[in-house]
Amino acid sequence: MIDFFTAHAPVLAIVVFIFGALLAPVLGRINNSLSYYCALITTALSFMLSVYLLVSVYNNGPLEYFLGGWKPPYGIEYRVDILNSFILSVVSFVSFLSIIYGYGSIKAEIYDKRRPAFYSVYLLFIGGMMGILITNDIFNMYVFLEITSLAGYALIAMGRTRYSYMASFNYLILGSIGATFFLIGIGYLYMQTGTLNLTDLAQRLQGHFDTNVVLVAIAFIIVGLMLKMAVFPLHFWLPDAYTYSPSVISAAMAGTSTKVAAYLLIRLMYTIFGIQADFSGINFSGIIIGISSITILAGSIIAISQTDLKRMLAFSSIGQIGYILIGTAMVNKYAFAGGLLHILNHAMMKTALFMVAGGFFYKLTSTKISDLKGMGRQMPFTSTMFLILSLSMVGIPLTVGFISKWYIILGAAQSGNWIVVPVILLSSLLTAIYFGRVVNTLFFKESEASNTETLPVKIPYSMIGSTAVLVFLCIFFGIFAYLPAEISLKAAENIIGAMPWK
Amino acid sequence: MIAVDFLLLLLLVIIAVAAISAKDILTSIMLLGSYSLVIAMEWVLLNAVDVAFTEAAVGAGISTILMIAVLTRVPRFEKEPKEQKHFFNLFNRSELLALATVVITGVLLISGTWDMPAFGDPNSPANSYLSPEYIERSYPQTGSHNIVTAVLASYRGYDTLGETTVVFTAAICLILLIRSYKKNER
Amino acid sequence: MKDDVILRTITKFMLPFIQIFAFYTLAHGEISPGGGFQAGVIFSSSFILIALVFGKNNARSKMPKSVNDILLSTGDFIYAFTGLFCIFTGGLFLEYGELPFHSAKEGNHIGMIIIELGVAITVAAVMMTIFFEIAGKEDD
Amino acid sequence: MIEFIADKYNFWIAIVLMMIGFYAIIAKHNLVKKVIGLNIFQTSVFLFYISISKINGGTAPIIWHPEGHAEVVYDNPLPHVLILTAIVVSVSVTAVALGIIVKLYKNYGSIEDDEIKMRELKEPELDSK
Repeated sequence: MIDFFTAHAPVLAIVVFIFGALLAPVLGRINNSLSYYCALITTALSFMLSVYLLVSVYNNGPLEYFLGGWKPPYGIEYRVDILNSFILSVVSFVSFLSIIYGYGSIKAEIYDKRRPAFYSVYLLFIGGMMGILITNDIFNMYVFLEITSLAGYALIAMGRTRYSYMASFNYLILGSIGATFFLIGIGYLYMQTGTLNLTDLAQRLQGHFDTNVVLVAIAFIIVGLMLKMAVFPLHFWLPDAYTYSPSVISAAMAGTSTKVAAYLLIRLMYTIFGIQADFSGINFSGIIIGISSITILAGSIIAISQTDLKRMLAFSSIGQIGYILIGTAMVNKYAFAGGLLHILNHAMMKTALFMVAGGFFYKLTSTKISDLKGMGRQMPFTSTMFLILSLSMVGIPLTVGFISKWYIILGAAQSGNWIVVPVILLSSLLTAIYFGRVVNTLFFKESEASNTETLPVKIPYSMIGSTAVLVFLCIFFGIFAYLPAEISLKAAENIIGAMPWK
Repeated sequence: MIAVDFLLLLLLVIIAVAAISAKDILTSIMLLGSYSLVIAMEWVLLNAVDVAFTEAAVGAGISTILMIAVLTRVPRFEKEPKEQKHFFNLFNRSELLALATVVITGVLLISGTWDMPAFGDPNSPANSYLSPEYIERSYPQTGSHNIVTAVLASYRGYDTLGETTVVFTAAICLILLIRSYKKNER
Repeated sequence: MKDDVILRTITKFMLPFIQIFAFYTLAHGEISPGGGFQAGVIFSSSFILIALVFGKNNARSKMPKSVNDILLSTGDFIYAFTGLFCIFTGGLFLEYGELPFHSAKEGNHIGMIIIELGVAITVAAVMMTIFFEIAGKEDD
Repeated sequence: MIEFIADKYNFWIAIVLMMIGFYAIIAKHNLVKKVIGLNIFQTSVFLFYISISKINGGTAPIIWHPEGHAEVVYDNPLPHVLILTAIVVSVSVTAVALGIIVKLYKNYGSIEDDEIKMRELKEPELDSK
């Protein structure tokens, strides 16, 4: 039985989600809570399989799995290396914790007859992302990208306000444009190479980098993915989507979806396009560093002026995606490891922050910053967690936020990208300003009489517990940083060492 | 052959322009249905019979019906935008923005076709790398006469599992979004 | 349109042909254009036609919500389970050649037919669900 | 020159069609119109893919006589497969978009995005579902 799981772990880690999503609505007909346990078991199983994959890949090198037994490039291939098994573990862990958190928050926010369908769509949302992460076939990526996007649209629309529908529709339009651009890019690449397998593409693209076809293909794929990632000039959909969706979805999305798009970009840049290749005088590395610097600063500056907590966190997320890109765009081992660590760290911090915001929403049915006055006294535990997370976001030593920034700055210094250092320092300062404002409201402002009447509700243990686990991990990995750092350094070595044009 | 091809493509451009400029959305939808049908004809001409069949059933059939079903619940006419028009009263601001985006994107895409292999070139990388292998192997390995079905269901069967999951996702999303359980729920 | 005699009569006459054509498309997917997806769409269109001509209530009584919802999952489940079954018989996921038949070729052939059936069931149920959910409440 | 145009015009017209659809997505305020534009956009991308697969003198990729099929030239089947999948994806996106439009109209009484935004600014409503 164990053999069965280990031999087929790559595909089982994805297919469990499909089975879970198919079973959840059927089980929901028998008993509503069965579908909840179905979602819980599915995400737990997938988390275990992902961790198994990570360990096995870390020790024994990359793993290949030929779906249908057809050898690539004829069939679809799954290829697991440290980079994607690391992100697989992060995504499945966040989704698992979110579903535990959802035990309390979904009950409050989603009408009970809708819950089986909700869990099913949630599983498809996560499963689609896992499918993108693990596959080595570019068209298969597109199919799974659409699964996760479609599920995402519906999940955002389930928020409490009627504007969630508009947020969801805007996301649908921009997301579909992004996906279609990606599809156009795949078409152009296919035209030039005749293959869809990434490894094969990388080989067959050698020597064609100066053709217009390939350049246009790369441009469209990058723009399409940046739309999905909400990089600065293309970020319109994200603030509304995060603000108006249910708490559990904001938490899960903040931890996963933009990171998966970032992974896609990293993977394509490094394994097939060649980020350093200086074709036709265009240096991709420089362009991406520039764009992400602007994104970091713009996201942080806009976040300062927000009046809604969830909206502020959403803009902060836009800025933080910039860190991941900037770290991975500098072709340097330490910077890459820093960017990769930031995927883990930001997933933990932002998910926890949105969980805390969901906790406030549970009690106040509002996330306006002005409504949070004096909550430090009424909800001391939640507010303290918020304080710790804010410190981590700013990058105080002994928290995870510090570790990833440290590695990125180290890498920037080593590779001579000095422009990155002031950007990161300035953005840390801005982060301190906007989180400081909220902390100030929480602890040092007297509450007004108007919002004390909604207070008898007690926040369920499932919500507090899952947030506390993340906060604990934020400190734990901040002190014992060598474990994730080791993994990401090895991933960085593998990826940078295997760049095709070297 | 080329003449028919060219005429169909010209017809497509006319239909597409008419579809997006009609003020009556029902007209637009019917034109979209005919767009799908004409494009299916074009695909038959290009020998993509399976795809043409699907497009005729889905694009011209199901999606048209779905859109008309929606139109029974929402207003039929598009509202005239109130924004001020520039350039001889032709475009308003959002249209100018759209025009600029579209022209840039289009020029970029067309510049990409410059050194593309010619249309119908049997030696282009796309047509000479994997496709002959699929054609040669599919019958002996799967026993299917239709190569498209063989590739769809067997060689790239996992994509098709994904595709089936996509339609399942769409249905379950709609159940989540629209199905009403409570009375007077909005 | 519920009172038009000509429409009603022609629809009744057409329905079996549409459904048989759907099965034909499914069965001949290996030899001619067509396959599970097209078959599913055509089959669902017969129910949509009933809804358009005889009213949504009538169509819903022929295809109740509960049956439809279960069919939604069933088709995709058949597909995914076939893939899993290939693992049990010693192959990789979706490796039909390992299904317990005489040869790999026969396994592939039959495997493809099974999954096409799964696709057809899911697609038919999905298209009906989408139409009924978008077109609104049953009684109008 | 003429040859160059004859070689490429299929791709160019596909791109022009894509851009017509793309224009409608950005410029139109009516949500159903946006979805129509999205459909035109995606379908035209499919036309581009199918144009890749055509081979001069080729025939549809269905083997009628397995014994002596070596002399026959078949069109490239792979883009057909990809587009079959993509068509399904496109109709799924359309269906979800239409579902959201129905809900928007129920909540706002309008399907013009500028009107909806205006109404939301005037009377922001929490907990209205």
